[in-house]
Amino acid sequence: MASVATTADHAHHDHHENFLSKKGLMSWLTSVDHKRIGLLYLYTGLVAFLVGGAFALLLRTELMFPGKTFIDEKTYNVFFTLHGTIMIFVFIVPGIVASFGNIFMPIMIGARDVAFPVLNRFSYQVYVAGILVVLFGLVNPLGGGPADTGWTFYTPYSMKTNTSVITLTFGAFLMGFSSILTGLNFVVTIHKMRAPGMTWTRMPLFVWAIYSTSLIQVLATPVIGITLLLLIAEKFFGIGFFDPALGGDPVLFQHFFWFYSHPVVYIMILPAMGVVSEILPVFSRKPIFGYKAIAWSSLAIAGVSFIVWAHHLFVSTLSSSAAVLFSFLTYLVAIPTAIKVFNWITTLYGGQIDLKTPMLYALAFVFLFAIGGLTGLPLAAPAVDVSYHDTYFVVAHFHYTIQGGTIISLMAALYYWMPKISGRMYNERFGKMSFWFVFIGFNLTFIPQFLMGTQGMPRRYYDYEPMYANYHMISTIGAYLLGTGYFTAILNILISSFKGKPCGSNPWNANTLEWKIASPMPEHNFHEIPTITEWPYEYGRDGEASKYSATKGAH
Amino acid sequence: MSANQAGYTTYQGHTVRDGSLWGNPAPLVYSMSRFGMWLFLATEILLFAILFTAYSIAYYRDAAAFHASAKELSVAFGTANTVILLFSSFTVAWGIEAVKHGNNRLMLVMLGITIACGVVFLINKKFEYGHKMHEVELAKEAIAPELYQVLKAENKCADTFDKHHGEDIMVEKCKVVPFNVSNIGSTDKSKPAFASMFFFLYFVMTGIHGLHIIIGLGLLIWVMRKGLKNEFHPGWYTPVEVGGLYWHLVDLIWIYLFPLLYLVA
Amino acid sequence: MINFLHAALGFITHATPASTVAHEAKFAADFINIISLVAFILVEGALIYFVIKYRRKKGEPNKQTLYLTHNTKAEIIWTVLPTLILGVIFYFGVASFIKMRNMPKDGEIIQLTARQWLWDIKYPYCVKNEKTKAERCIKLSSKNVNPTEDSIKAGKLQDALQKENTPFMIAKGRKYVMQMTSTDVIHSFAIPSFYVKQDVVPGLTSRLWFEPTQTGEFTITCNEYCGDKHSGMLGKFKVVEPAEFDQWKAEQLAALQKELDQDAAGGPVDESALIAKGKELYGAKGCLACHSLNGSPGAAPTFKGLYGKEEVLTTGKIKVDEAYLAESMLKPAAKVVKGYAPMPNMGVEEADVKPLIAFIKSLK
Amino acid sequence: MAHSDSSQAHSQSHLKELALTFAALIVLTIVTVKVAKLDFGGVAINISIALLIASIKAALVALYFMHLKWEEKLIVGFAALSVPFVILMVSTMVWDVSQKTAELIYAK
Repeated sequence: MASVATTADHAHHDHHENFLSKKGLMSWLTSVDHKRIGLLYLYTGLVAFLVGGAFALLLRTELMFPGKTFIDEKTYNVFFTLHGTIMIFVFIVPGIVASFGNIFMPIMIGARDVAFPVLNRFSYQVYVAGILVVLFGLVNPLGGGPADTGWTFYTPYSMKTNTSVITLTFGAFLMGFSSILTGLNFVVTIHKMRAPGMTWTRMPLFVWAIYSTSLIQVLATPVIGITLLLLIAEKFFGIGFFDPALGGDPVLFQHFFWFYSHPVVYIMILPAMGVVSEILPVFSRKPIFGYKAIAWSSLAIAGVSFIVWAHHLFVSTLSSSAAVLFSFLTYLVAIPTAIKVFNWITTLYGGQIDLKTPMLYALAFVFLFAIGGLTGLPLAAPAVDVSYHDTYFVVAHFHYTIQGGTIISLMAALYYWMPKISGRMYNERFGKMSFWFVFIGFNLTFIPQFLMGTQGMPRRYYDYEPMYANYHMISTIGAYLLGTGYFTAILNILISSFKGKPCGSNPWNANTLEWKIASPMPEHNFHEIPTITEWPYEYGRDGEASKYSATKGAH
Repeated sequence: MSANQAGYTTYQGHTVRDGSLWGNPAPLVYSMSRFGMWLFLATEILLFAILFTAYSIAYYRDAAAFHASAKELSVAFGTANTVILLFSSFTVAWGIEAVKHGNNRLMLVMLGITIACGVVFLINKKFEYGHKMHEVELAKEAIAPELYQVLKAENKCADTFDKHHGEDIMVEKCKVVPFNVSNIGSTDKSKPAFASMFFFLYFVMTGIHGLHIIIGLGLLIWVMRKGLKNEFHPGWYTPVEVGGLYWHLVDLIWIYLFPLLYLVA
Repeated sequence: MINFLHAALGFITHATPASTVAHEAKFAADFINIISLVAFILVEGALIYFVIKYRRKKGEPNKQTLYLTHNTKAEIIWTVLPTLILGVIFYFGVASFIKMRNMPKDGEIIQLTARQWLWDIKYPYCVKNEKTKAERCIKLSSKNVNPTEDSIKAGKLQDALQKENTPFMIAKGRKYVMQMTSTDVIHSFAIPSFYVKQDVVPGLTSRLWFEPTQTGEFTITCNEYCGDKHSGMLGKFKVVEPAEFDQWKAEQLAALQKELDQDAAGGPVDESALIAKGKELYGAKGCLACHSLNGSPGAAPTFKGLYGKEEVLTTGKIKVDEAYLAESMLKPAAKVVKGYAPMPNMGVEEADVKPLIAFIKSLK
Repeated sequence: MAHSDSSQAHSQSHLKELALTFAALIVLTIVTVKVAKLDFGGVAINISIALLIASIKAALVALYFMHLKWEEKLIVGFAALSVPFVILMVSTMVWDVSQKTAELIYAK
């Protein structure tokens, strides 16, 4: 048990200053406290999520009926580009890493702050600069309107349109730069600033996940930086690398783009896996099953994620021998993912599962992510990918992995850690209700898309043949359910973090370091750095049922 | 204790940093700074790696054009620049050795030489770029097809004799401007900004490398200013080390750029 | 609603396979989907069963839970087993893919040119006129089926326009190799029922082959995003019995031969036939997408009263005459009117220029 | 915390090694320029020789000038980590382009 001396003088320091006490916008923007920067990332991300979600609802409303419902082709193309760009670059890439990673990773390893606090603040400022550039691209007073090329900016279409492709790509470049700096900061922190006694096998699995995500962030993101610069150079200098008229090959842009964009998919999912590996043991009052296997598969996924990118190019004139190689490598990455899912499910075996909202979202993560993973199998086979590529099957697959994975896990993290950050409990019944809205809405939106995809309904289509009309109708109804679910879930958390009932420092009776200090957390986390003596998942040890088991029905 | 909770001590009468920061002890901060810098260098290496991939793919697709265009670059300039950068790398390493043993003045001299070499390198580059912006003789393969038709129409091309491994062979050469600033942003294929793919890659790679040289010089000037205020002592010289590491990386990348761009002919 | 229920029960509905390679691809797809379905049931079943069995009943006091941290034997099994299954899936996924990518030597080569928002195909069957040595092959172009303002007024949505789309005739049982290139951006030529798809990339020629085994009409879709009317870039293959196809081919060749001979004899004399041909080309070549006929502004200057007008170019003023119109049709990037984006290459050929100019001149 | 501890002030001076490395680098540069003029039968061999010499020079700069030789193992590990990525990126993409050119008919 970490010998932390806070409990002794807890009563004396009740009114003690915590990291939220200093008020004033400037105190937030100039603060170098990792907890404040993490919260800033969280709130910016959630706003971006609602904006991106709004675009998604507009898309789905347009697709409700065949033919023009209320917007024309060009606006529809702009909407799906902005939905993609805002969701991926602004919200999900920094989603869990920069928000909860920033807040809790230093505390979980027993440090007072990250290795380079000023660099941490600078990376948030670069992130906000990136958002401003994207917003400028959104309005685009220079003429041509916002970009309509899809979030992948494939050349030569992104060359030909005079829309604001350059501003959007430069915004994405800035946000990529900010994610490099965050990744670099976290790798150094985890290596160098662990508390005495915190060996690698005593680190919580969330920290393992953040570590492997930061590795990918540091090593993959420079590639998109240069690719976007080559794209901008290509647009200005008019001759060059992706230009087919001069022997250049536009498919090379896809190679360079996906060399970053597939590892970024693992940047999104690994922290989500980390959060779930934290929540499942706490609520089933049982140690995580196969700690070493989950830790090692996080690293394995980080490693393998770099060699599978060309499965996005099976159908775009990739040579058939390359397709065979990359199909084999893609199946390699499925193995560590499967191991994780099996370990999570075995963690539930023999536990006493508390179906609180964070646990519901964590279980929904395992359920939906398993579907996402399994529908990846046909896509990785070249023969089947030939008919499934760029259809709604792919849209449904990546929504199951990104949304069913990262966003559901972010909701789980919100409900699990917000009581720690604000010291106030959320409304349980309201939380469960919005969960069911999200879960049912999600499946209702994307199961019909699987069925459309297998019949060949292409992706990014503004208008479609009437045989798909029913699927689109059901999918739109599901999308509205999903929208209300997310909105109410976030509302519940925001209101309760100001008005909820105070819930003390460890409402879930969890065993990782952040639950050992007061909530909201004091300015410098620990009065003095604790020495760690044991594994953080010691729930339900023999004969000590009450010691670690939750207090009766942990309220 | 200032905002970043840096620790101070005295050395030869000056109050200097003792290396501790944010409550972390000096050796930990020192090793974290080096580790952080090396990770950043890893991202820079990967950044240039994609440019090398772009170069090697374009080279694979059309080796003849690359051979013909590379003849245009003067190997003398390239070798001179390489020697300058290697020398500047040596002097910056010597400067770090000096500051480790407390010889602040020698460190300042060495950094001065390094910055001078960097500036000379940039001046050389400016001449090379300037040379490319005027009309030059280029072999037919070294020119983009549409541009070649336009040049042929304006009969700027003529058959001349050319030395190729000793014996004379007939080569058609045209007068063309490799980097035509006026055509920047043109969508018309017959009026491109660069004469061919090789020049596009040459300018993009050496341009980004030049940008990194400027950032490196900025870093070294910042270190010189602190050095002049005698802030460094054997107990704390991290900025010098970090500035030096960045400069070595910039030299490292030039070591690869030189053979690929200049010696391909 | 019926086809949705059918789909839900049939779990994974695929387009009906209508080519030789389609049957293998559908088998591979079904095989992998069945395996993932079985895995889905096992994994999610275990998850739901554990949640129901081990959940904390209402107000139940703390129980001693199972202190189980790892079990190497189980972990080895569930690492090796998925690896084997994935190996089998990998084999099936790749085997039929190789077959898809080996182009048959005896296939008939159809040239396909994709351009912004429609497909042009050129059959290998051509006719020559001995005297003028001119040659002409059977060419077809699909129409963009996104409903425009006037088609909505006429109450025609995408499915009605798709019915009127020009069918690409092919014969059952014959191998066809599509040699595809694009003139502007990347498109992707996909025929869901033949289970084939290949990107059409400007600057290089990509290939795709199929051998239809069923008669009927099969939709062609563009699967790579290519701009505003990407969703309307549909076409359709009409697979007919070989005999019927040969008969259609003969008719087409005869018509072309008559045209060739007519051209050899100095071309159609009467102006109205020329203007009619021009009007038909105005639709087929896709000019209608940007150039309007009634003077209303669009993505490009209107054709009404264009001939003889003084046009302001990015490089100065010019009087619109036959030479300017011909050059702008064949080399669009040469002269660009101020305030408009340069026109993409519309695939206009020498033979089409005369009728188009006559048609434009007729629009006072 | 006042005085600096030993890890920062290296006792012996590495100046001699630095001078030697610099000399070696100059020699290698001259060798590269001379070698580039000769033809070793085939473009691939020429290029790989040039890259080999460049890699030796790069290794010298990294080991001696950048102190990787006396650096802690963790930093050496991460410094070496980026090399396989570079090789992976360049080789896979060039390999695919080489395979692809055989199948597709390039317009140029």
